[in-house]
Amino acid sequence: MGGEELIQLLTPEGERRQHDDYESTLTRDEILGFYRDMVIVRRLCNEATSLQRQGQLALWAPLQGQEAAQIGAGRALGPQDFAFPSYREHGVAWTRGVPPADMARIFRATVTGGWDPRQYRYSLPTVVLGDQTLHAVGYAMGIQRDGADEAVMVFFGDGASSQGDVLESFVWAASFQAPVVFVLQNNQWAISEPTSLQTRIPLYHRADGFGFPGVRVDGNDVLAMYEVTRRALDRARAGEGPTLIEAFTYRMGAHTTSDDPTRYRVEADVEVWRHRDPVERVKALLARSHRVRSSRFAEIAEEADALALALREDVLAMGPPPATDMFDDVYAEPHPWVEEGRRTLSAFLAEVAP
Amino acid sequence: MGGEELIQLLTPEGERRQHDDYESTLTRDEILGFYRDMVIVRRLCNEATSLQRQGQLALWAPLQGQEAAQIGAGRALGPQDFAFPSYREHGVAWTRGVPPADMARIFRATVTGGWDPRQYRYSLPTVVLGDQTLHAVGYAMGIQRDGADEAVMVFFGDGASSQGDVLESFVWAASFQAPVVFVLQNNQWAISEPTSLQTRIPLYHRADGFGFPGVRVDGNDVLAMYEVTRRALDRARAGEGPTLIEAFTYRMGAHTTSDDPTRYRVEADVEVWRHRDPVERVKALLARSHRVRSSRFAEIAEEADALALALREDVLAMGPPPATDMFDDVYAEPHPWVEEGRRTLSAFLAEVAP
Amino acid sequence: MTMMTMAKALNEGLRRALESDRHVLLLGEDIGKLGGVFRVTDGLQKDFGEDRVIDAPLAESAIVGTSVGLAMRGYRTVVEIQFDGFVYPAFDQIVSQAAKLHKRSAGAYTMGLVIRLPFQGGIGAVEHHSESPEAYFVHTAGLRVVACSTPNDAYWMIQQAVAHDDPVIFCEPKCRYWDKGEVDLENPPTGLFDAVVRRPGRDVTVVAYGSMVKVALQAAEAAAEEGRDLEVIDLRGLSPMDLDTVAASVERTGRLLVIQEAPPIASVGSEIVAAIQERCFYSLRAPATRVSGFYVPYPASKIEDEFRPSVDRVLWSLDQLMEHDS
Amino acid sequence: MTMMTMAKALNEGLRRALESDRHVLLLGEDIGKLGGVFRVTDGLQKDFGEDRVIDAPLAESAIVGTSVGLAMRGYRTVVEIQFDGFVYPAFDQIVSQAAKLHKRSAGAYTMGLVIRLPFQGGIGAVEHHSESPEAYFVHTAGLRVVACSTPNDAYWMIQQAVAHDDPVIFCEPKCRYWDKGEVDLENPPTGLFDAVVRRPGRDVTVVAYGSMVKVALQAAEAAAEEGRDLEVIDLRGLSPMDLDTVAASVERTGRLLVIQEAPPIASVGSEIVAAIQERCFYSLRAPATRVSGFYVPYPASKIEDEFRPSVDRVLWSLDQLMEHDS
Ligand SMILES: Cc1ncc(C[n+]2csc(CCOP(=O)(O)OP(=O)(O)O)c2C)c(N)n1
Ligand SMILES: Cc1ncc(C[n+]2csc(CCOP(=O)(O)OP(=O)(O)O)c2C)c(N)n1
Ligand SMILES: [Mg+2]
Ligand SMILES: [Mg+2]
Repeated sequence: MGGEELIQLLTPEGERRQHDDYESTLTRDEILGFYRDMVIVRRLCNEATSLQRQGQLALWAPLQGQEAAQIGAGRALGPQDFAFPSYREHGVAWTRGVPPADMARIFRATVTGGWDPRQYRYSLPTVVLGDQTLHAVGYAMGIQRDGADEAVMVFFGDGASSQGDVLESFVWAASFQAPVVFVLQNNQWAISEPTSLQTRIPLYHRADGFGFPGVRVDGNDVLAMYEVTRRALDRARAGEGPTLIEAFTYRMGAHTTSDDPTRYRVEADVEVWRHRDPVERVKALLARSHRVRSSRFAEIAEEADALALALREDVLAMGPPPATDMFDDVYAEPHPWVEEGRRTLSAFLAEVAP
Repeated sequence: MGGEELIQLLTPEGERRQHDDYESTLTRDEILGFYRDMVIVRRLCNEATSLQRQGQLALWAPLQGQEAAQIGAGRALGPQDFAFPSYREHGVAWTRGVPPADMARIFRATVTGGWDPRQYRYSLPTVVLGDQTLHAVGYAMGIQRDGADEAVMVFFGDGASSQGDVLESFVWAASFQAPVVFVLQNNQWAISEPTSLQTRIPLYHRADGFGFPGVRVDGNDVLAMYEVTRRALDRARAGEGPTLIEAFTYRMGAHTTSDDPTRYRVEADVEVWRHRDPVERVKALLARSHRVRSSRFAEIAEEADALALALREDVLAMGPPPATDMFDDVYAEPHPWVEEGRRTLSAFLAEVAP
Repeated sequence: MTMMTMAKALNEGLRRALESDRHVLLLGEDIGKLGGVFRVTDGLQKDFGEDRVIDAPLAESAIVGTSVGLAMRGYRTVVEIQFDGFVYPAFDQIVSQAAKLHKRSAGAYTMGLVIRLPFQGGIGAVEHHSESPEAYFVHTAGLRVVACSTPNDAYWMIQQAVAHDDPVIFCEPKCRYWDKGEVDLENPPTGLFDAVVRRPGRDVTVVAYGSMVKVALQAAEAAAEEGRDLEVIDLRGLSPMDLDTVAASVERTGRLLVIQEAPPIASVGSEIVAAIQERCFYSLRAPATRVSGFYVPYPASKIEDEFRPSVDRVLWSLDQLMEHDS
Repeated sequence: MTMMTMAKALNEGLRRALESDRHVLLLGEDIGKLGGVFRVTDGLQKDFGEDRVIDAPLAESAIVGTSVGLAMRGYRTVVEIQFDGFVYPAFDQIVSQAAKLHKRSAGAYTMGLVIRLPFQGGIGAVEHHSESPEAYFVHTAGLRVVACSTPNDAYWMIQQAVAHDDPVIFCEPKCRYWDKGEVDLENPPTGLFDAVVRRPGRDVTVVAYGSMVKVALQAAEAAAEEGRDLEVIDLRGLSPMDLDTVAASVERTGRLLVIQEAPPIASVGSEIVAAIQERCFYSLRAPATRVSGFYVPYPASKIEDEFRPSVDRVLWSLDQLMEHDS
């Protein structure tokens, strides 16, 4: 799976594995922290899925299977760095401190954003595939001009990798040696389309043709994800330019709650990946090599349950915004056509639907 | 120049050179034919430039320096193949049989096309950088569906190589194994921008990342261009998929007649490339190794002069189209808004400007 | 006559198009095994093969660009853009190539190409899934634009669009995909660009297309109870527009109300109003009026019902229109 | 007061913008050593360095997309799109990102971003070099759109646009780059979006922008000889539009003629006509009228003079307008 080139530091069985170039120096507590992160984001994600099933969210894009890719990369980010998600990176959002309720807001369809990106140094979900990669490169060019010791990380999928914007972002990142780390989560699917439709060779090779390094990491191995992305961020901050990291992983669930994967993939394939679960292997490592006791695992599960419950309560409490919210923040300065709309709608609501 | 990897079969001095993978089997007459092509297209190009200087053309995009790249590639095409130019491929147009006057039409600004692409199996100039690469892949997908023994060749520049459409065309060509040959004429400049702004590594490497072969050819060596493109077309027709050919060459003249290269490049650089002239090296080969006499060269020069004169006469005779030409062929079937425009303009012209 | 949903009617129409001409291809994201996110292409790949019903790599510019190339080769590709908001990466290929190549080639290239665009809102979706981009395409000479509003129209118009030699932007009101209606499998209702009077009336001419036809008809019913007799015209053709039908109606009613989901400014509604006030200047008894979405990005869908013209808002605007009497 | 060409005025305006704020950047193709194909950025890279006046790889989507990213970082990038017809590859980044990010971020991101668009025709160029794409952007909520018509406006408006916190599509009539005019280096003429009455008159309100302002003024002079007194309004702001100024004029004159190079359908002209007939319904003595380019792709430039509204065509349309008297 994933080929020879796959960087792996932790096997699906939870065994540490040597690698010529990368070594995990994480402490027991740090690994436990990652485990906790993964358990929590998975639990939150399950809660969100069930909230959607109950009609409380318009949609949800589950991250199941990709917890290690997201937590490893997210935790590698320094507080000074800035990251750009696609729409499935609830795990990364968690590492940036975005409150779970804010992650859910966009899926409750009460807003099109959800949080203040400046506060978390974490941008907003981008639905148009790949658009955010150019923002990331531009932001990174700003870092260069500020002479700041910061880097940018940007997430996109195997499907999005075919978009012109993503490929142009490679051109620009290379030309300007921008401090940006591209994290391509290859979860093997773009809705119903397998990765083989987007490419005939491993996607990390794309970087070769643009003149910067590309690597393929076991995206279900949080230790490897952490080390590889951390190294790439260091490189970026040191002025050595961009890196493409292909996190080889699997989308265990549906594309979104609107999707029906039984139409295009067989359960047996999914089953194979269940044995590579990113959370279980860390648990095995912690239990076996770091002697973490089951009570500690239970505590974490409880904490996750509590957070899920809080998420549920927060979501249920989210009322629709006032309709005239649509006129706010369209522009930074007043615009007469927007204000005309506000007046019209307000008058209508006042007269007809009070 | 061009690096280790450059495929060359004829040195700037006109000496044949061995190559492990490619061998020229061209006869004396074939080489002489290429020489004639190159002399003619250069002469036509000079005539067009002077026509522009005299106000007879709105613009001209000179091909000087790129004759070998274009004639080599153009002559490799079979009659059944189809080719897509950018806007500087007068040499390729010549090999497809497009009359010189028709090449000039678009630059006389009497039309936006110039010829019937079906007749020459050669598409129209495409001004929006890179757009034609997707048309080429689509056309090639059509060939696949027809089960036809044909291939497509598409031309674009080093500058255009940064466009999303070009990069998407690589994705598609690879995924569908389309019978298409990408000919990237790297003439070192995109108007005022050197190739180093588009890439830090040789452009033929781009193909690697998409999973199909890329090669760099001495674009000033018509023998190498011919062999390499011919091989790539054979591959395409045999169902082995796309190839990227980077023709490493130089734009000896201005970008177009509107351009002033003295603002961004020094004469000394151009001078270096004068010693690599694509036409002179073939002439040297023909004179030295194939004992072509100077009278034969003189005949060819005269033939070129005659064609240039004919071009001049044809251009001078090209009147503006009737203004109502703008309403023709906008749609295949009548459209009321177009017809309304036609009526308005006709009435205006009849009443006011007869 | 058969009852079916609009999604099914499109599916059947596409099936007939695929059957009738081997040069008809379908190209889009997830249109194969999945049958498209709206199941409009359900089962077609199974029946016509992967070479004719083609799952596309995720690149809209390439989807349209390769279709242009296929058109040059004589194919007729029906492109599915997954949602309206994802058509913009293909904008250059649409306006600079598909729209202009017939002209550029002096008629040599025929751009047999249909771009299916599930458009407009009303399904509670997240951003970019509810846009009304039709004005961009209507403004662009070289394209044709249509919008269907009933299963019967969907069934026939898609076949007419595929058979048409010009590039057609085919707008499908996604909130009506699941509405059922009678489909006449034998006879097409009328030409692809013809407007249809869905309800005759004397007092006001109401013009709508796509999703808003239903709103207009409901508003007309409600208005009838108040004694106002609305004529409802389903425009269908947006480029060209059948303005003769609209003008003939306005000459009788003296009043025009255009309903659209799109923002009002420089919109299809602007054009109808501008054109009709030119053609019917002396017949208009009140200013020609638009009821539109607002000049804001399509809002979070929790408040989309206030963005999209509703029956109530149409009636409210109608009241204002009726206050004029010149 | 200094005499200079519009190209020079823009150059000086950009220079002042670069001087006044280190966060101002210039980004575009060939804008460095070459100074842009119209020399608008001439000398600026030399004086402000390659980090602030940046030659871009040839990718318009990336030019706009990275500018959006720079805006997120607090930069204000002035993008040069080399010619109007090359803005379409960037359409998605403009309409789905630049236009919507302020809203999406609930005001957190400020899209300080100016997209300079040499637009309209009249320079005898080849295809894609003479387009009038303004309607696409005016239709798009979240963008602002302006067009300059004089060197003085160019000098000031570009600085105002750079200082503005919203994304501005800045349309420059390329056929006027070499026209000279007085520039007041001390005081701005008026606000960025204000319409300006360039010539007062009693009989007809003529609205124009960009290249067509000069045509309108010339037509007004010619008409004056025939005893017709035209009021010429230079619209300047296209989103927002200063319709108050237009409406006030039409209430006096009772007649409106809008001149634009763009095709007529769903255009800026459609909007002005639609809005004014709503606002001035009882004042209009004749239908509000457009004189436009035609609904065809911009033609080969040998015949562009017949495509673009000329003084003669404006006068001819004026005659028809004056025949109405209600
Ligand atoms: C430009 C664009 N086209 C189409 C879509 C519809 N769409 C949403 S997600 C998706 C699949 C994306 O796959 P991938 O990039 O692999 O990410 P994943 O969903 O697997 O995380 C598609 C086609 C979109 N959002 N944007
Ligand atoms: C999309 C687009 N952007 C910008 C331009 C303007 N332009 C015309 S040619 C050119 C340079 C192209 O360079 P290259 O691709 O290397 O081809 P060359 O001219 O060297 O043959 C530019 C920027 C264009 N035609 N299309
Ligand atoms: Mg994926
Ligand atoms: Mg070049």
